[in-house]
Amino acid sequence: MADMAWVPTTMLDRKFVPRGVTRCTPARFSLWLTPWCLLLGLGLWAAYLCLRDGLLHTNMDNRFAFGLWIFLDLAIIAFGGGAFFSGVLLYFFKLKELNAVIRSAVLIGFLCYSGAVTVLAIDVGQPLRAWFTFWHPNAHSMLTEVTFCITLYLCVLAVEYLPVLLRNRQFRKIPSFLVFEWELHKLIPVLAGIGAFLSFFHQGSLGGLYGVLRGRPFAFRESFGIWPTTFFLFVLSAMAVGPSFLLIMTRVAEWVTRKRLVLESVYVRLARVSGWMLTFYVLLKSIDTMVWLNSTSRRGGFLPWEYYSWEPFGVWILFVEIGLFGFVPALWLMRAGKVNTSWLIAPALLACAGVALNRYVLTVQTLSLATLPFDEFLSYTPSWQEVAVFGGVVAYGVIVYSVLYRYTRLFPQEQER
Amino acid sequence: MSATQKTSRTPRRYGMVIDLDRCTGCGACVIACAAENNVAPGAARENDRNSISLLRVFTLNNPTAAGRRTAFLPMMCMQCEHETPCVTVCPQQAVELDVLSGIVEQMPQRCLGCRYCMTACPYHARSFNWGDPSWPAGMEATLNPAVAPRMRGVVEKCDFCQSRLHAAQDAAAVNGSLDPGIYTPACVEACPTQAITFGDWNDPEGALAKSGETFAWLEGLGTQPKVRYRSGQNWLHEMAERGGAAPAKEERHG
Amino acid sequence: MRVLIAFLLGLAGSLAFGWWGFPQLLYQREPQPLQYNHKIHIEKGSMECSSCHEVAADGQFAGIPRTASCGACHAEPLGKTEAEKILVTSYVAPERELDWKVYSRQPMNVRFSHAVHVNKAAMKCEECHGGRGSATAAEPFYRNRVTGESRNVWGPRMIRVGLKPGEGMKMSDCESCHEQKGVSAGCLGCHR
Amino acid sequence: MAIGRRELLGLAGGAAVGGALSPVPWKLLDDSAIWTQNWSWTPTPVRGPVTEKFGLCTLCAAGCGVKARCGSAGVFGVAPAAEHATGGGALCPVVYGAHQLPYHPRRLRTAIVNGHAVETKEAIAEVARRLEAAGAKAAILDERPGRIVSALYDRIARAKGGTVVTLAQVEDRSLRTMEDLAGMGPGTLGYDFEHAALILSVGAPLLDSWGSTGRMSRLWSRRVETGKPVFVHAGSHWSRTAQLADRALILRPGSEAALVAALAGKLAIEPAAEITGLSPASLSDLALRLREQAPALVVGGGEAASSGLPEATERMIAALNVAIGALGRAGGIVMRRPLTGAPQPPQYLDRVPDHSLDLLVHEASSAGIVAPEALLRRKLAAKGTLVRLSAFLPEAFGPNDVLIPSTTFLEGAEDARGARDAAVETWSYSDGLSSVPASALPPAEFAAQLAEALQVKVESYEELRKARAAAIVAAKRGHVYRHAGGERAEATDLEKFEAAMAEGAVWVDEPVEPGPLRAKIDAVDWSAGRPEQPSLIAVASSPRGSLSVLPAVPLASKLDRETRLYAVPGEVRMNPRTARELNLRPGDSVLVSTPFGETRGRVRCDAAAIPGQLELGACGDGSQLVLEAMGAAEPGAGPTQAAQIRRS
Repeated sequence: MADMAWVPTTMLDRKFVPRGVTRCTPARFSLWLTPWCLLLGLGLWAAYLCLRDGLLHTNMDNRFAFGLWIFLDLAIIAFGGGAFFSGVLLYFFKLKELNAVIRSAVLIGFLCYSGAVTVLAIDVGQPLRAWFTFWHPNAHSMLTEVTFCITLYLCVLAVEYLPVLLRNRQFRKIPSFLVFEWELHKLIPVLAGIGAFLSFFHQGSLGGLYGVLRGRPFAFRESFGIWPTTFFLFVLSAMAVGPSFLLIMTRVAEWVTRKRLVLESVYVRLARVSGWMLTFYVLLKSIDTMVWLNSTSRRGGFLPWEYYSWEPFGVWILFVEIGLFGFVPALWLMRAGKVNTSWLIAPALLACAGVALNRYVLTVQTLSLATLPFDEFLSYTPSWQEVAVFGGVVAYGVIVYSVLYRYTRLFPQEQER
Repeated sequence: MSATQKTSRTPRRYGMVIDLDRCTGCGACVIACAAENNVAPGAARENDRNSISLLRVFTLNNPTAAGRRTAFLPMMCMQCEHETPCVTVCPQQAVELDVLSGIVEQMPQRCLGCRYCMTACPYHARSFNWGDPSWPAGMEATLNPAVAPRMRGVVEKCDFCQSRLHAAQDAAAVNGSLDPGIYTPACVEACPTQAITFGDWNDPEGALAKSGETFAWLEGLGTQPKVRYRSGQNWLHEMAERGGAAPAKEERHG
Repeated sequence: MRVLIAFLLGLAGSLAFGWWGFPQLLYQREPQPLQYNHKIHIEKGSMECSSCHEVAADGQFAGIPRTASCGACHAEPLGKTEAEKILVTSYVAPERELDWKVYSRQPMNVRFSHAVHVNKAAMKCEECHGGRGSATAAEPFYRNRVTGESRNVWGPRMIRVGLKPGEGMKMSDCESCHEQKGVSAGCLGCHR
Repeated sequence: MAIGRRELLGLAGGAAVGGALSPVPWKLLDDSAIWTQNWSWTPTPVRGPVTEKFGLCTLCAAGCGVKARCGSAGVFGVAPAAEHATGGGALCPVVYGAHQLPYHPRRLRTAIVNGHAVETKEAIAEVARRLEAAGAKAAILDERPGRIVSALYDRIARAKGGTVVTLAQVEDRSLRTMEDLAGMGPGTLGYDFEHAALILSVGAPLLDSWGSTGRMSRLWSRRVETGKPVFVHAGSHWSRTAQLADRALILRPGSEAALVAALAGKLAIEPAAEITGLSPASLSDLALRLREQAPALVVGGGEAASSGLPEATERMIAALNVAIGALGRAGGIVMRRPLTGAPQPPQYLDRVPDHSLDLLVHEASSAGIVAPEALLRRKLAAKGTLVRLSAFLPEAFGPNDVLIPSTTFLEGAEDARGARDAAVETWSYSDGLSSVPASALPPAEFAAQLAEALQVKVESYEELRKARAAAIVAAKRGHVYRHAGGERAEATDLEKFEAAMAEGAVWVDEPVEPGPLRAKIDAVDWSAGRPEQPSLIAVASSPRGSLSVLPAVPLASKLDRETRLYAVPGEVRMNPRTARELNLRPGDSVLVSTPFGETRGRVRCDAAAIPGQLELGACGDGSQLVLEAMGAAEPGAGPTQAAQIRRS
């Protein structure tokens, strides 16, 4: 905006801050952003190194072909699942309380997905050829499904979030933006529907990625139609932890801003939804595990105990994933409303840890275990570049979320504490 | 089910039988393969996990007291025929089962480097170019003109010396035929003990049909590899039948 | 109204750049080392394509002939043209190879078997190379600055329609011909 | 006209729509993808027709035939020449990457005298001057005696009162002792493995780049089909040969003498079993088989990365061979006719008194010949000069050294006499398949220039080659084997003979009818000491072509670092249990010391390693220190060494 160039920064800042809420001073805000920007800069540098010289900057190798980044992608896409599931609950199941977090949910979803796609672009060896997947798709590959759905869904999320952005004070001054926003707004439930559909498929396909690995008996699962059981388990687990993650993020935002952003009842609703879904997921996961241990794996010539005889991946990891990080938070979250709401962050964290552990096990343990009988157990430690890119993505999320929190109304129920 | 009993899916089904009793683990096949396929000499950082190895020789130790102490196991792409794990996973058709030869093709020019096929391969037969391949100054003169060097960020694997198949095809075409017949991959040519037999599983009179009783590694997975093995040593059969390694409770040498 | 004009201006500007300016920027014209006349060789020399571009008995395709084979006839200048003089004095006599820019040169990873197409499929040279064999002069060679390949691989125009033989040599051109003739080569049939 | 925000937005919108409708983004998308497939920093092979030519492998003395595939830029692939008489149609692993040697980063491009780069002519003049000065105290080390150039060396050395010496390779060690005892000249005996029923190797790495690899590989291959010959290996560590043998007997280090004495019946089974650590039953069983599974023969020599067994033990092995009737019998140790026209065989360097030479000219043009640096240096007097004709910069060179750049694999004219262990002599030559770099001298050219500088009159390489060819044809023996057609022809016509040889044929002598040979074995001393049992032993093994002063073939990294077929240079491989007992962890840097030297490395644990055994990586660069630690320069130091290890 050329005519504003002379306005001092403070004034400019104030002009963009939504009416009716207070925000900290620009100086304070900059102070908050500084460390995150440094982290982002480090991540960008690491990413540049990987793009310049190739992936020899990572500690991945031919045997550990997937590493920290794929694990990160799987985890944050599961957490981002809150966006589509909240949309479904709000627009189709009419859970009106969720209006209080839907904008935040959509933004978190967008950040998670765009972060994941960015990391993927660095993770693949030839990012300039990534579009081949659209031009020469292999219909049999789960990864094709993932690529198509994630790309489309990222667009959907961007469109879904656009109205919130356009409702900024300054943008509202442009009449055509206003009309555009209004038209878009009417579309939101449709978009939420499309988003839910796309999400369903790519969350599932991400699970399918591993379930179809015939050559990796630790990951290979029975399938319904073309989809292995992990397809459905991933969808369910994303639905289960999406609300939990939203709960955590909202609590963290409240803690950072020292404001009350949503009513307590919203937390209870999120927790309960999460709890029920988690219970359902964990039950199915247990059944799936039993079938896999006793039938699928044995038919491939692998005895289940072999998987768990390599330290540190003992049987304990199975119990932690299903029990401690599964049933325990499921039961706790279901009792939301009857227990102290401020403690709900604990089971939500456990639930998120459980799903992250699930993604970790499928990525890391699958690759660590030997398939050939004379082979050895493998391990891998990420290089600083991998960790830095990971950190950069987190920083990107925090920065964008902070900026948009400051200049748009993420939480309609926002009030001063 | 043995690859020999299957009905034909492709006009030719090139495959190998490797006699483990003949292999002395000298590594001639490894170097011949690398030279033939324009694999760059290892940089200082290269090791057994991050190098380009289209063909590897594993050292197997006899866990039982009887018989020979050590066997060497040459392993390249097993050219799986059924539900080929790497073919179904590739998002952009960079991996295909060739309709004429039954060879599992890997197209580095189509590959985007997602490495999904590498996680899918139970034999770890695939290598990724973690960096740019490079040759000492002037050594580019030793590159095989019939094989395109790969670039960074793509996966590669054994394709039964496709350039030699091409040459055989060209020679056949001069006489008006498209059928290249049996040609000789570099490792087969290099093996000093003639441990590797290359042929066509479809040919009932061919060398593979006459190779007697063979076995494959990880047959339980049902991928029907076209590279099979032969040995008179029981412990090797037992090892091949067992999927997945068990951690040694203690070292194998007492 | 003024917005509309601005919009149309922008539209026209980028269309003009994209369709006219961009191709000028993208391709670099490179001279051929010699003005070669295919026609005169065919007519006066009563030669065939295979006289110089031959498929050997083992199926290898010789491609562009080496200077030695030019020297077989051109040991002395066979005419009074400038090109003739250059050929004999600068190349044949000192046994230097000519650095021809090959219009149909494919990237390293493409394997094209002349033996299969010429001997087995009995295709005529013109079916892929068009009328180049009867041209009287070497037409200009354009190199794509991004890919380093000849412009003839993509075709002379930005939009790939109505291509004549010899103009489009992208993978899709090979594929469509293979599809028409019902022969599949798989990926590695044409790649290496 | 004022242009406002709205107009700018309109313009931008129009440009964006127009851009999307123009070819720019789409063409760039496509072109950038094609760019990633062909970008300039991935090298592009030179196009052009491919031809096949026959050449000669010069990585060791065996001179196997190779079929080289040549493109426009040069040799790009090496394959065995089918059924070569010496190679048996097979090559050592490193040969397949040897065509890259000419481009090795350590390629020597200039002559060096006293640490300064000089013109080659100057360097040769300097060598001539020092050779003149050294007189009888000068020697020329010919790694591959029996070649044409050997005659030139012989002529030069004799003209100036010096000598020609050679190195006792792993294949030589047993044969030369037998030749001594039988009173025969060097190079007159060979092994007839093809007709043997049982081969006992006493520490000899028969199945690990021994002799001409092709021959041993074919034997091994035949064993799988027919069960013959049976390979029995007796050695002090689990070498590759021990791992592959039909039967492996692991002895206490240093107890080979007791084993051989017991097998010869000169030492009772019980004490021998106690000394060697073998069971009495297996000892008496082997002794019985050696006599009953005739024809049998015994091969000693020890590992390539060692100096071999003590001379006394080698004499016992020779006597054992005589005792079981292996000498002069088909399937045993047979006589072969020395090559027609070859000069006097040189004496062995290890038998030259220490510090007795003022000048040693080392023709180091072969990567497969083990030339322990320490041995060469020890033969030189203080301030002695080591002249090296080498294609590569050696790992170390002394202040007095002279370096002259030479040719390497497939460069320049070469001839080969055949493998030392072969039952018959062979001869082949090649004019080289790659062009000779301007800075490099082929050995024959070096010898000619040296002779000229010394004003010694010699015939040219071509004249000598022709003379030898004529002598062979005149002798009317043997046949010529042509790889191109795979046919054999009589060697009767000089013109035809030379034509065939120029295409890469090989002349093969006819075998001498086996007949009784005598050897003086009465004087052999059968006393076998009782060696101490060290808690740790060091061993080193590596494929042929990686234990030399020359750098390794670049692709050899595939054998050690990248597939772990051999221990990795700079690593000390040990069983995890041994590491635990020594309180070491993988990656620790350690110093391994033996009675002869020290070598550094990092610990690598490998369940395939034998407890109590430290495998020293000896491939390529850094191998000289390992050779030193293994006592390769000390006569009879044995194939394994007692070792100590500590963190460094």
